Amino acid sequence: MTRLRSALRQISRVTAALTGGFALLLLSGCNKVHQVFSLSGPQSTMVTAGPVAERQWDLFMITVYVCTFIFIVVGAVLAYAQIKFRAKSEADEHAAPPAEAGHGNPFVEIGLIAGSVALLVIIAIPTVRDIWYTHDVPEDEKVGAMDVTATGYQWWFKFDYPTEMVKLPSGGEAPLSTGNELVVPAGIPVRVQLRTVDVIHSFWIPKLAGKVDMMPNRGNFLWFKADKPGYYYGQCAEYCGESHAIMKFRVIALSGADYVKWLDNQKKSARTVTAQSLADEANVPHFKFASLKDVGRNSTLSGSPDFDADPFAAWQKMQAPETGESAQLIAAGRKNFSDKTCITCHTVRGHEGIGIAGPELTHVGARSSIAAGVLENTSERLHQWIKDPAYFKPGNKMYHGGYIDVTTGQPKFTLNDAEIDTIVAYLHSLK
Amino acid sequence: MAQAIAKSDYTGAAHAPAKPTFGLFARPTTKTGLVSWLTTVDHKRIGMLYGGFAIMFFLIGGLEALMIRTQLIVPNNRFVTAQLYNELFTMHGTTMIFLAVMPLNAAFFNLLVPIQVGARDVAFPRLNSFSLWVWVVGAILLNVGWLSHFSDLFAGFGGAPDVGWFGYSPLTSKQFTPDLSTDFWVLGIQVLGLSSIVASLNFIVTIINMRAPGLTMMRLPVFTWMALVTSFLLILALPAIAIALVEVMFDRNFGTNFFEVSGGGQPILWQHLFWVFGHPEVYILILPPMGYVSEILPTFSRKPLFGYPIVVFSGVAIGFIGFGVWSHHMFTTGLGTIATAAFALATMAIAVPTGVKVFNWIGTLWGGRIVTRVPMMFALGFIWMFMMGGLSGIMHSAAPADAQQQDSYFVIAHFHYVLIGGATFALLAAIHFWFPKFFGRMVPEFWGKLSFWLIFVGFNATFFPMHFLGLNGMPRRTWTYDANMGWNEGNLFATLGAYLLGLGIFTYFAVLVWSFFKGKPAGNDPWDARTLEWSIPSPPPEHNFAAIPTVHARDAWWYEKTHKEEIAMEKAEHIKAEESHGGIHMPDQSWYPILAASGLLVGAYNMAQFRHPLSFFGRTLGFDYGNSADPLHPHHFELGHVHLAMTGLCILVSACYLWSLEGPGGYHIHLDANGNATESRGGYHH
Amino acid sequence: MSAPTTAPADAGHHEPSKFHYFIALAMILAVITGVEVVLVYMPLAKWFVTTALCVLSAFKFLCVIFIFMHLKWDKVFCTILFFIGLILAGGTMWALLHLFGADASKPISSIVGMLMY
Amino acid sequence: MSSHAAAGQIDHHHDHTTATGIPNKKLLWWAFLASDCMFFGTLISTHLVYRLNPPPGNAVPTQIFNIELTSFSTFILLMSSLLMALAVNAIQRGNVKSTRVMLLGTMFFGCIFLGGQVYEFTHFVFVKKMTLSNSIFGSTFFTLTGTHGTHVAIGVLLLGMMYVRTFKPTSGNGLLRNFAHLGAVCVTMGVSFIWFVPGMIEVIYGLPLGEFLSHHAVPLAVGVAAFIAVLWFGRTSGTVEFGEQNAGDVEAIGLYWHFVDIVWIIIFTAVYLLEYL
Ligand code: HEA
Ligand code: HEA
Ligand code: HEC
Ligand code: CUA
Ligand SMILES: [Cu+2]
Repeated sequence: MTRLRSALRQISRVTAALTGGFALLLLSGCNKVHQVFSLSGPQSTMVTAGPVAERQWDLFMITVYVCTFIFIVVGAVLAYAQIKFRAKSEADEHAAPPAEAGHGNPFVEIGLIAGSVALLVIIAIPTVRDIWYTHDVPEDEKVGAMDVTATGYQWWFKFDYPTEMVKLPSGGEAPLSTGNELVVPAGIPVRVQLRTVDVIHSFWIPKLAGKVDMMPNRGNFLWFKADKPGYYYGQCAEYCGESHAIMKFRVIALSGADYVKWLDNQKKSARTVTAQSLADEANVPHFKFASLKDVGRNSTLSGSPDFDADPFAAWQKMQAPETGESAQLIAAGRKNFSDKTCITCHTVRGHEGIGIAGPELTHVGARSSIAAGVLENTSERLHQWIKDPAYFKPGNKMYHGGYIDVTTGQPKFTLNDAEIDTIVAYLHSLK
Repeated sequence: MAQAIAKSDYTGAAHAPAKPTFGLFARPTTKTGLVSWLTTVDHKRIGMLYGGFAIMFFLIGGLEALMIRTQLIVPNNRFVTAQLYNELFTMHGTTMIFLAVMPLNAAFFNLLVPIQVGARDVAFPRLNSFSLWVWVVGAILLNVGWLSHFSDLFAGFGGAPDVGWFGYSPLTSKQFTPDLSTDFWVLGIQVLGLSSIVASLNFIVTIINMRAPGLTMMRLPVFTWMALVTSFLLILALPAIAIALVEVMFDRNFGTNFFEVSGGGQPILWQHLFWVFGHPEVYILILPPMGYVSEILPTFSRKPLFGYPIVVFSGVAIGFIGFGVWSHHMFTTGLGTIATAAFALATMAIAVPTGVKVFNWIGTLWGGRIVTRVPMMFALGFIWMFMMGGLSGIMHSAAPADAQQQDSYFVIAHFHYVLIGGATFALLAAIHFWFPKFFGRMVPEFWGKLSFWLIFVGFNATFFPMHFLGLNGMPRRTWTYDANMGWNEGNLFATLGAYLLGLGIFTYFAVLVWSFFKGKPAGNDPWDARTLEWSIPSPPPEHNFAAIPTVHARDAWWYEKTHKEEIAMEKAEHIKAEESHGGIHMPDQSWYPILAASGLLVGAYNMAQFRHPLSFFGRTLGFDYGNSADPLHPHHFELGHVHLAMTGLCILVSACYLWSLEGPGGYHIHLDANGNATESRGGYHH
Repeated sequence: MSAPTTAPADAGHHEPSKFHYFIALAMILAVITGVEVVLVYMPLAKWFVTTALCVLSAFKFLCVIFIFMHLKWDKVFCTILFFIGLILAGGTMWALLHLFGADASKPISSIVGMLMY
Repeated sequence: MSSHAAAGQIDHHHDHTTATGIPNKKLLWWAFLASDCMFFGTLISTHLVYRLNPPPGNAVPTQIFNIELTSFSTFILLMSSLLMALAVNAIQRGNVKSTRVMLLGTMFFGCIFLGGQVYEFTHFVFVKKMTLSNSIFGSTFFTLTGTHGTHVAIGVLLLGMMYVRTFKPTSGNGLLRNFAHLGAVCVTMGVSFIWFVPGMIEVIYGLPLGEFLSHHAVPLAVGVAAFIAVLWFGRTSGTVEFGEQNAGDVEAIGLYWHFVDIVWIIIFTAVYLLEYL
């Protein structure tokens, strides 16, 4: 009995030491260590921005508490045993083993099993509760909830608003459609229908909700709600082929009024810039394009420091037409866009583009990213993308199929820098 | 009793017939040289071959891992292309699981099980040799695609497999991966599965039927118990993936619609079938390591294993429950609430029997005298690291939380903790522990300990930060990442850790190589251990035991050491009885297993590409492949891979038939008073 | 077994013949199969026929393994061994059918996705 | 074992040379059959899963099946199991002659079953237009029943090998003769289930006999020749190295054969009969 008590005392001492050491490590660590273990990136699951992600994080933390508790207790006993019962002498090392191991105390065994079960129940109850909560929009919020459809393509996302119909120039109506940037109202539950046209993708916005897969032939969905307006990063989370790693997207949550304004603009056909419509035609901007060689290890492709400082503000700024637009350049771009067969894959509602193999570009100028979140939508980056899509997205279908004929392997057309400049001007005019 | 032994009962093979009635290839009798290794049926040699190949693939898989880590060392890195990166992680996962850890376990089954049950070989020695060579065939098929990176002659292979280690359909469909690499992946895994099933059937029979007198099931060493449970898991789990692979193969080559959405197929079925295999598979990887640890801890605590029956029972329970939790890999696939909840709870339940094992290991240490030799350090490291990995597994089992963790680096951290901190640590412990037994030399303590610390520190530096990378939203299978995601430092740290880990692994194996040549000679029983393999010389003679032991207690060798006279008398009697019945009966070598396996190689290699024109070093042979535009004869073959595949099948079937006619064969070993062996052949019968 | 021998056909004790036993069983199996086929066409409740079919084929199944395959006369361990596989296979089938029978699992295969390049 | 054999008492339910008393081979087969349960469990699951969720335009099973023929096949397979059991019974009593007859009978019934399947498959493909690839039902049905058929075919091959094995002479190397014998058996069986049995079924369903004979004259002639060769090889001659001590081998194949039979019992109910409800 006394032996047991002294053992217990020592165990608690070791426990304390371990916990202390662990805490110290976390608190004191130098800056680098702190960064290694930091959790504040744009895709952090800890910095939650909606109830679904919050529930998921809270549940995760329950498992962390329980498991850390187990680790510390079991670890302390183990550490104690390792230290206390180490062989202390040569003789110890060759000590004759006892004949019987003892079958242990059945009460201890059963107690440990019961204890394990009890600890698991602590995890199990919120798990089951949250399975139902995260599955679908809660009953009382269903009325106001909004529906969108997200469709995965190798390697980009298409978003449709089934309740927002737009008039097609050819007559008829179709749901509003956009690509790679999902804009939703904040404070309202959003139910996303998940579809795919090819392989499995997974729809994940870490700060808003955990992922659900886009399974071929299955009608999956998820829901989330953004507490506040903001700019959130999303990512395809199921391996889907060559460019899976860079199949990203963005979610922008807007206040009610902003959202309505955005919708109104989106429903309009593509903006047409003519000399008349331009108040002051400024001098033709001279783009200085960074060559592809400059895309080095340390360049940040998807966000310049300015952009990253406040992506939401940057996005808002994109909504207004750029200063310094040139009607001539834009018109030339529009022509190139159709001459170089871009229109066969991209829709520009109201203009020539009618293709559906690539993302809608009707309002591409108002998007903050291109190529499914890989590049920031600046003139330089857009130019680089059009110049060599395969460089940024190996295997992408725009290059293979658009620029390079898949069957023959021969280039279909070439673009020189000047032509690309005009296309960039055109695309950026599409606000 | 002696009577029973005399009938060579525990070798499982019958006496040699008077003369072989049917024989095409005479059974080789040479004991040295290449032929002796190719035709060997000796479980120890087969085990060494398994082990050698597995370690080679472990290093290759590790090299692939280092390339992965190098690519991720800084953001927007272009060290490898996206395509190559995808091949690297696919082959890294596949290699580590199917070509490193599984065969290393198979190596230990081979080396230890027959000795631990007191037998002279496995129940079906030639079948054992067949499993080995079939495994080699599978390994070749999986890796043959790499050739296309080295020579344009093989460009047709389209690189190594790149569909991820669980090859989710529809990515494996002809539409998305038209090249041959996926076909080789499908057939490679299929062939490896065949090898494992055959080997497992053999071990089930060996363990159940070939136990020495007195060795009841509840006296079996825990390792042997775990080998038994693992073998059962293998024969019951592999069929699911075998059928699923057949379905993929049919989809790719015969236009079926199992996973083709356009024909009404449901790709999710692949996931279910894969994980029906895949989850038991992770226990297939970890149960044998739990066995090694259960052997090593008591030895170095100088105390029998605590709670033996419970440890055994919990191993069986883990294996059994493991069949009911597969969908925890599919929490994000939209299973619906009820199924998700059911699988989440079942998954949590596994923590209980696993915990029981951990508690009993600690119970074994408790009150012992812990000698921290190198194997013990790895075994203790195993408990610590496995516990961490297991606990992060429990975090995954909370399904809603897993929606954030699934397919992120958090999973990578979880499973490397159980696979390296668990399985690999235990394997490194086992290699170090049994090295003296099978090579007769000791590994120097200092270098062993150094490698332990390098590996331990390197491992934690690599994988501990990955938890945080995962929580910070880094998805797995990420070829490259942008600099503004907050993952730069974590990845840099992990990569440096991986280099340290690589250095540790390198040290570990370099020291083994050194010891093989220069190590201090080890006696029969350098660790003062407990089980039967330590009662025989190091390295063990071909026939294992001069006398089949009679087992009186759980730790049979500890018992023998304390009851020397009793045992000596028993043994003398057994030897006499056996000699009076013709001596020690040993199985004969045979050509047919490797011949059959080579037929399988020819068959599977050609089967994989049978819709492709036959080519030889990049040149299509002059046969018209047919006119696929002609709807009536879409596939019109001249001489093609089909014919070669059929030839392979014929070789396989004929070799098996001749094998069955070969008769049991065998020869006898006679030991004189000094233990010197002479051999005799023919129908020796007194 | 060492020297090849042909056992003299009449020597010593023999396995008692189960000839009539086997014939009787075969007849029973044939009759049950007949009943099954007829049952399908009977104007009976669907659940009843389904249950009856399952019970009857399970019965046939057990008869064959226990009598034709000698399980009845062999060591129980053989029975255990086989039933491990049987039960796991049955359980997996049961689970899969339920997983795919659930509402969450209805496929949307009618709409064939347009595949584009 | 030999000592028992000499005394004429082989205990077919207890092998003294193993720890459990179960012969190694028997244990191996039972373990394999446990594994095979999972193989067929997976196949049947695949089939039923897609029956639960058929895509539009799937084949309609009841319009395709021919339940009389399948019932007959089922009956034949059950009877082959009987013959197999009798073969084991005979060898356990040391009766080699009767064993041979029963083995041949089992093989022949197996061939009738296979022939029925060949007929069924060709009928489904060419008349009912259901192929392996044109509907998911076709994919799962052909794969499941095809795998079962392959098992039966392998069973027939194994039985053929065992049958030929019963002629292994006590002295002399009869390898060539053995091969020729096995070849003749294989050809006979192959012709009977690929041409003869399906043809006879056609005849029953109304194909004139003469037309059938003239259509397949060559293979049928080869089959008859092979059959004569089988009879010729099967003349009794000298002593053979086969007897009661080989009961274990015959029993092992028997286990396999019966297993294939019980799988069919399940398939018959789950794949065929339930469709008619
Ligand atoms: C050796 C291999 C191994 C082992 C042993 C385990 C063990 C466990 N694993 Fe792991 N797992 C993998 C290998 C392994 N896993 C792999 C390779 C993958 C990824 C596959 C892929 O996607 O590529 C994976 C993925 C994986 C997932 C899916 C994650 C995802 O993709 O979303 C889940 C989810 O539940 C999971 C859970 C578990 C659990 C609960 C255990 C349990 O068995 C752990 C039990 C152990 C303990 C709990 C610790 C000791 C116990 C105690 C000290 C007692 C007290 C404890 C409690 C009461 C909690 N694992
Ligand atoms: C038992 C299994 C096992 C083992 C031991 C390892 C070992 C390691 N693994 Fe891996 N790993 C998996 C199983 C395993 N892994 C699986 C299943 C996946 C998932 C795959 C998928 O997604 O499909 C994976 C994925 C995976 C990833 C994620 C890739 C991605 O998703 O993008 C990473 C990244 O860091 C990684 C790293 C490592 C490292 C650094 C090691 C290190 O421990 C390696 C240590 C060994 C060495 C460093 C070798 C040292 C040798 C030398 C230096 C000499 C070389 C010389 C010659 C060859 C002659 N592994
Ligand atoms: C063969 C079809 C095809 C052609 C032709 C094509 N594209 Fe694309 N385009 C795509 C696809 C597919 C994507 C999505 C690529 C990805 O992110 O993986 C895309 C993406 C883009 C994007 C980024 C859109 C976004 O929202 O991220 C722009 C801009 C673009 N294309 C412009 C062009 C221009 C300019 C041309 C003509 C010179 C062109 N495309 C020709 C298929 C095509
Ligand atoms: Cu889409 Cu990954
Ligand atoms: Cu698992």
